[in-house]
Amino acid sequence: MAIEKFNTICSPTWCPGCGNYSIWNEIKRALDELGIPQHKTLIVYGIGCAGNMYNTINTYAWHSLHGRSIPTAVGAKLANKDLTVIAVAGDGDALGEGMAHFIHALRGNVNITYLVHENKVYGLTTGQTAPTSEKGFVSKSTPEGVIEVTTNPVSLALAAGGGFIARGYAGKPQQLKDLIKLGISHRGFSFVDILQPCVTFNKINTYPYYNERVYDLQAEKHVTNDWGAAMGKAREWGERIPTGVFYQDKREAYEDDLPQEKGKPLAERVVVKRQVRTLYKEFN
Amino acid sequence: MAIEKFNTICSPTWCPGCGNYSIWNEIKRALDELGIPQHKTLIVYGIGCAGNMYNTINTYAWHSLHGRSIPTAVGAKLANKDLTVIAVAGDGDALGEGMAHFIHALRGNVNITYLVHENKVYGLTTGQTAPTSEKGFVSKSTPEGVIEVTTNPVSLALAAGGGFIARGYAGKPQQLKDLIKLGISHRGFSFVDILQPCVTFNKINTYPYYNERVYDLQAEKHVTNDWGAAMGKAREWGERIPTGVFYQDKREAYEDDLPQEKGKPLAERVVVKRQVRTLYKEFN
Amino acid sequence: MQHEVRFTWKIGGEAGFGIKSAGIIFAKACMRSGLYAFDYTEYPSLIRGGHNTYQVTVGERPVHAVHQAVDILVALNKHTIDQQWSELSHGAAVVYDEDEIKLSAAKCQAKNIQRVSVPFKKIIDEIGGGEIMRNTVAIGASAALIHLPLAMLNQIITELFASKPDAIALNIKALERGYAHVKDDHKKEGLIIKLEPVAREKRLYISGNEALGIGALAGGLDFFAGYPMTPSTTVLQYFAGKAVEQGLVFKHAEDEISAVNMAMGAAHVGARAMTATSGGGFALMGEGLGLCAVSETPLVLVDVQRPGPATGMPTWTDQGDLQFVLHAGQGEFPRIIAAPGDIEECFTLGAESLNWAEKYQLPVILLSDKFLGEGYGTVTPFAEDKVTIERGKLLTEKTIPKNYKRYKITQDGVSPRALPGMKNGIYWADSYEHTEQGFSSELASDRVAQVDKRARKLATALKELPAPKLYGSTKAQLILVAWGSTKGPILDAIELLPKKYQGKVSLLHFTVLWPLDGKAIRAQLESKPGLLARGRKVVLIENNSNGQLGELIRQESGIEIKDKVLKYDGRPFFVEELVQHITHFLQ
Amino acid sequence: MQHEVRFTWKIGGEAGFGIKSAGIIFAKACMRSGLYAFDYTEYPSLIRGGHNTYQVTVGERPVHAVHQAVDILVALNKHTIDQQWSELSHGAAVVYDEDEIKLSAAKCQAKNIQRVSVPFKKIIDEIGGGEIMRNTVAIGASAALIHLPLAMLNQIITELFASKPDAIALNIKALERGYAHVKDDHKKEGLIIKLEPVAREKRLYISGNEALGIGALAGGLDFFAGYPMTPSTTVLQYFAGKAVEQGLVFKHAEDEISAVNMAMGAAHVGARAMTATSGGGFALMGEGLGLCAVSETPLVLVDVQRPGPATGMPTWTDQGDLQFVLHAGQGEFPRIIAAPGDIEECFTLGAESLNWAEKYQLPVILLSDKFLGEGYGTVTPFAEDKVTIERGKLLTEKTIPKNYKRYKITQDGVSPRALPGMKNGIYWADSYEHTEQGFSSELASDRVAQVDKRARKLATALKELPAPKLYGSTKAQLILVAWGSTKGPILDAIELLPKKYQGKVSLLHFTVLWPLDGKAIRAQLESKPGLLARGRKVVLIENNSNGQLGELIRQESGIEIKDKVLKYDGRPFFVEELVQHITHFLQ
Ligand SMILES: Cc1ncc(C[n+]2csc(CCOP(=O)(O)OP(=O)(O)O)c2C)c(N)n1
Ligand SMILES: Cc1ncc(C[n+]2csc(CCOP(=O)(O)OP(=O)(O)O)c2C)c(N)n1
Ligand code: SF4
Ligand code: SF4
Ligand SMILES: [Mg+2]
Ligand SMILES: [Mg+2]
Repeated sequence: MAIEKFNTICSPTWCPGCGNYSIWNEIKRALDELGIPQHKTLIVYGIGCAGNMYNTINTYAWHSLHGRSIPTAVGAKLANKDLTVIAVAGDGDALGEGMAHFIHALRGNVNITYLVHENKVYGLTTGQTAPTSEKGFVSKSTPEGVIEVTTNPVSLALAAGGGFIARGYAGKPQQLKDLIKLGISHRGFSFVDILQPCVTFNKINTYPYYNERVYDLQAEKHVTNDWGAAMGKAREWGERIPTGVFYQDKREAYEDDLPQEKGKPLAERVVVKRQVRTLYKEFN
Repeated sequence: MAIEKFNTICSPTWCPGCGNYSIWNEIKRALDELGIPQHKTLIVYGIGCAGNMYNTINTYAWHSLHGRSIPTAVGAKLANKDLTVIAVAGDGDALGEGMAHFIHALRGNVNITYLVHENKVYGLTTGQTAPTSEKGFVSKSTPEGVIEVTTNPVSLALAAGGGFIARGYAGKPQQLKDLIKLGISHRGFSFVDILQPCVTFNKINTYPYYNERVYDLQAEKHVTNDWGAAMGKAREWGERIPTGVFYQDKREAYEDDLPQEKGKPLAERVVVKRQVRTLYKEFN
Repeated sequence: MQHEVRFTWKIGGEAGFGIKSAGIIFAKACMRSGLYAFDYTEYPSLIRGGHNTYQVTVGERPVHAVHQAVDILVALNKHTIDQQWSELSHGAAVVYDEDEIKLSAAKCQAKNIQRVSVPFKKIIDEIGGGEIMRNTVAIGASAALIHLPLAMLNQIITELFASKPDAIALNIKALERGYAHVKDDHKKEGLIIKLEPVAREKRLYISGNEALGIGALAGGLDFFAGYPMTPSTTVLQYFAGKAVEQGLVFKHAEDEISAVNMAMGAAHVGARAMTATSGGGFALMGEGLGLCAVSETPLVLVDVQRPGPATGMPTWTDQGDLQFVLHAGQGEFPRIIAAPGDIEECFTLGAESLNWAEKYQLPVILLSDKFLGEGYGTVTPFAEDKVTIERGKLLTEKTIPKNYKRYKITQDGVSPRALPGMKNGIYWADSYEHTEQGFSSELASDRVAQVDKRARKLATALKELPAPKLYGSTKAQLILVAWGSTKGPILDAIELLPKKYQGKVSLLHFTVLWPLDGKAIRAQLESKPGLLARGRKVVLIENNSNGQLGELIRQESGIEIKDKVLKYDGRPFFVEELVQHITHFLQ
Repeated sequence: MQHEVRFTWKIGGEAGFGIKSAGIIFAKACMRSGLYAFDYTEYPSLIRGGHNTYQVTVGERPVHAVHQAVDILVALNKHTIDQQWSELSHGAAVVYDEDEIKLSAAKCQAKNIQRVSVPFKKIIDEIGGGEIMRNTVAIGASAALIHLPLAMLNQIITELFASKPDAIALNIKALERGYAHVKDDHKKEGLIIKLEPVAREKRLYISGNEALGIGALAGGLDFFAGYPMTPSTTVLQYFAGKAVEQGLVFKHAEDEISAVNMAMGAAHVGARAMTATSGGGFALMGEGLGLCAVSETPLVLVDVQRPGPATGMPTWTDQGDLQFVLHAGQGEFPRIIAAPGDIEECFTLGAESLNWAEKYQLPVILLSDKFLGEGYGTVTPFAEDKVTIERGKLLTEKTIPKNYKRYKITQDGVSPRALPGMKNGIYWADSYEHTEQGFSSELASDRVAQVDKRARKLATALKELPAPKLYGSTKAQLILVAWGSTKGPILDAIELLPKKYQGKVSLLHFTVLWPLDGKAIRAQLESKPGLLARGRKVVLIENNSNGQLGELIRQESGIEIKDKVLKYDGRPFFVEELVQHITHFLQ
């Protein structure tokens, strides 16, 4: 298959059955189908099981700090707008340590794609609660069950001003791939929340759990330009769990508003000494 | 007046006409009317013009780090639930540097009150954009105007799971005082967004600007237990700007769920050596 | 192998197959049989798939070090044999399944390796229970090899699965099958252990992190906030698990910045508070650390080190954070840094650090590391009686003086402390520089007075804190200088030196890393003032690449320790390599 | 007062009344008249209400220091007279409004103070324009006192308000009224300045922060991300204002953690990138700093210091962050630290640091402070011609070798660098320890090889970075040791020493603070190896309380500098106190 060119000498190390395998495959397929050259792609990974995908995709890669994939991705994109920049994060990464960056990236709208592996647990640190854990979830850091209200990344993203908001599921690879492609193609910050069973530490939100519940918004003719409708769907979680595109707007990406981004990408311009004499005037 | 007992040897240092004066007064009035003893009150201040209130209120006080008033307030409350704990922050403080804590405090629901002085600018650092600045706002850090979408703290608070969400205005002191009192009386995390004209660095969102636009939700019979209605009102900003209580729920405060919080406050128990022999069992 | 029994048992396989839990059962069985066990795990920062090993060194006398030479190797997969082959001691036994792994007699000849094939696969297929049961079979087989009574293992299994009778039955079956398979076919003379079973409650098999947790509980900890980070996570989890039962509040915070500020908030109102993390999380606490110092709030921060920078090697060990935690946070302010040398000191410091924090009203940083924090060893129950609760100059409502000033300038640098909630104690706790009352001040006089006052605390503390401790003779030919977790391995290595070197080596071990007394250090290292080590060698041993204690010693005392043994490959010091290094310096 | 003209003019009033802008107009007028001006502001961390002062020392020769003795004091309120009285030099003039402030002849007698009353209130009431016009009236009056031509001031006002004709007219009226009021009544003999007007473009009146900004622009800066923090904010604002015009991308990030990671992202793909903050923001960048080093990303981080810890004294000065930035970030990794000594060096380092970052592929930290960063001084246009662009081992698509390995082990520690977007250059930039290709690795051999490789960069850099510079004779009787922003004040103080001491004092000034060459330092401070300062004194001067450079010098060279002049009250060194200290050590 064509996607083999995206493999590296490293094999994934996730638990057998982990939802990350599917996400890994669909990212590669999406990139392949979009025909983006590997060397024009930069993937920024967070720290966690999700982020451990780092070694296994053959594009430029940056393994960031826990919680900090977004700012690095934003900086890279602003400095080289010709790159396709994707950030891959866990839900602890994205919504625990990295919450502030998430909210601000949504308002900033730099043209990158954010894939958040929502397994509702801290996988790599072997099973503490994530902000997405359901109320009452028993974990190593919440042995009496989670007290806090569950973080809903989709409704947060809407409230923060996100311009492309979707949800995929590791158990629906075809749709997931399409959502990733749509996200990458969206001009602006795109957010894809990905339901990802953690077979080792989350015995609640399993494949069967999701298989019984997920449905496709697009199959139900959800309109994606109605914020209120999107928020209504965003808050649905229980018997039925919506997947697909919740919301998409048409506003310009951040960098489209910067005159200095016109022309060649910053990083591809030859660095030359600037003549700064003209800057002296205000100081004379 | 009775509120003079809340004054200290320090006078406020805000610019003449600054909205902070009114907020300062209404905080003191609210405390006074609620009859909370000064020594049973701890106010945690952020860093900014808002936070500079620190020296001028005669209750226990903690001047925190920029952005970090919430966690300190939460820690203090969990350790001494008998204290009335209030956090006072600027909007840069609360929604820039401190965004993550805000979102997580809303879900956590520890019983403190958060007063955010929304002046839509960084005052103390002399006039850069705040997350709340309106699109196009020209400031020292955005000389070409703000590109990002404006952060709406009220809709974010709703999406994050807040249980008491209100908005006051420095220009309506009576209502502001009532909202602060309601917030303090609410059992759980209460958030009061306070519109505060910065007469020095914000020439857009001035007293006249707000005077023309604000209205009282309660005067218009807004029901406060309807999340959808609250979100609808939260998104209103323009010709008309709603103030008052947007939303209030009845869920338990975080600490109500902790058996170890029953009885005396943690910090008032006599610290004694614990007998740890019983803990050895799992290691024998 | 010495005259006494001391051997190393190691099990290796794929990550995620419960190797460690199995190892602990084996270790506990040895412990209850009267022996001492000390373990070591190597596992990658992955959940599955990587190579995992767990080893226990078992001895008649206490063990505090990792041994490189393996005497019994349980290989759950071929990779283990390949990877660990070079570690096998002469005459070692390899337990494996010849149905799955080929191990030729020829290969074994050179080192006289004893092959012990156990049909793991066949057994688990027969009894059911899945891959994870291999471990149990392997333990049964291992027990047989050293004639460890099966009953002891059965007992431990029974306790462990108390709530799951099915699991007990299954595991006991697996144990028995493994045991039976080996018993008659093999024995391993040198390793047969002398059994002197001890009462269960007389010994603990415990990690440094857990010991620290128990210590802090003994010391009256009220509040803990943290964010998970390997290898500190088990500290956090220990408190999470005990919170309700022990009446402390535990909070999994949204990040480390929040954690340190929450803990400070709790400490401010009077709770005994702590946070724990590894270097990366600590890097986010620097500003809070300074706030803690300037607001004079008592707080304990634990850094369980791993190799950095950045994400580094999350599941490996290092002592690379000393200078970092000493200088974390902008500006200049006092702090105490202490590093436990072994599991017992984890307990002691877990309790005592809370006293120091309150007595001097400043942040106390405990520096542990993966090796010490996650490693299990055998100890006798901790010195609980020695734990005291000292709250320093804490006021009560009744003792608050008129015109109370929280930041009063005092001789010893410590000012009497009221707590929010107390009548007549109202004060302002400021992150700005401030007056004695706590109002923000930019006066030169206030600034200088407060900086000096805060600095004086360290002079005060220096008089009371434990000085570096010399293990061995002051006249030794070779003085090793080390800090924190290397203590156990170094002392074990000194013990294992050939007879002719016995008594010739001492260890100067630093538990308190800051404040340091440069003059006292000179006195301990110099034979005559100004004359370093006449006829005597001083060698620095650190688990980092810069020799950071060496840097500090030179900075504070002027003494340069030129001979250094630095290890920074993520592994702790193995006792054999220490013996070699020490021998080298003695020759 | 020396033979040549040098005087200090100071204006004081309430915060928020545009005192500083007024002062700058006055300073520029002096500058264009052929003099050198150097300013100093004291303002509280408040927007209004606090006490604000602005002072300029003006001289025929360049000035680099704050003078404590004030020769002309403009008091806009009574508080200024009270507060600044002790600073007045003998025979100083006080400009004030006797309608508002009482100043008795008796009070003035002792110091022979010249009272110059100007009816500020009356004038502004008459001409309109509000409180802020007092400043302009005051400048007019001050100009008259020293016979500075009114035309020069009018010219500057006209340029300044180019877009606001009304403001020009009003201000000129205010100037004239102030000038006229004084002209005939008073003069101040000693201060009458010799005018040798210079062409406008020959001199700049500029702050260190702005000079650094211009330097970085000259050096090809492409990307800046930051978060405002006094006293670094003007660096950020400088770039914000120039972004579109100069074609760089500027981002006001949501916090400092984001800022450093954004800048790293930009640097990673090949942009020249920078971030700037003060200590508190830097404390949030420690983890990023380590990531920068381990991923070998070229980045410049600026810390404009203020007194810490925590919020500290935001608008005051300090050199307390040296050890902090040297050790910020968990684990051990290389970094370069440099501190500009004056405004010219702000420019030079602003450009050169970008080269160092790329040549050695590591973080470069520039340590400035409030005194240098926010202080304005007169300089000649910067040495633009000397600026070079050196990108080190940067590859192009064509030069990428087959089987390219980003983290190849090299002799000098630096490995050829491809950029994302380049064909055949794909690599993995890891925050974990890694292989030469950049895949995560936990092998002991990879770890050691990469740690050693990274460490070698500093050895490489040490050969090329500027060594500490000796100002004055190598044989001087007294050697002052200092770093960063104290250079100007110390050199000015040496110049101002009584004649008998001329030539007896040298300054050993450190611009590069890390890496340090202990041996070279010994060579510079010792007269004979091992013999420190025979017949010669060495004195450490630092704007902090611990003498941090002294700590590092002892750590690296073993030399203990016992004599120290440490100032940590938030104020910079005043030239008079330095003269006094130096004289003391010479006696
Ligand atoms: C600053 C910092 N804090 C904590 C950690 C430890 N850590 C590594 S991964 C992780 C969380 C993993 O959870 P998540 O982000 O949900 O990813 P998952 O493993 O579930 O895919 C944590 C807390 C770290 N590496 N850095
Ligand atoms: C970590 C850190 N970053 C930056 C600052 C500088 N700083 C002080 S106040 C402030 C922002 C003030 O704006 P806001 O919070 O909106 O308060 P306001 O002054 O408008 O009331 C900033 C950025 C700081 N003190 N600490
Ligand atoms: S722990 Fe969970 S998320 Fe991590 S690899 Fe295993 S199944 Fe996947
Ligand atoms: S700057 Fe703005 S917010 Fe700050 S004191 Fe002045 S008016 Fe108030
Ligand atoms: Mg997760
Ligand atoms: Mg604000």
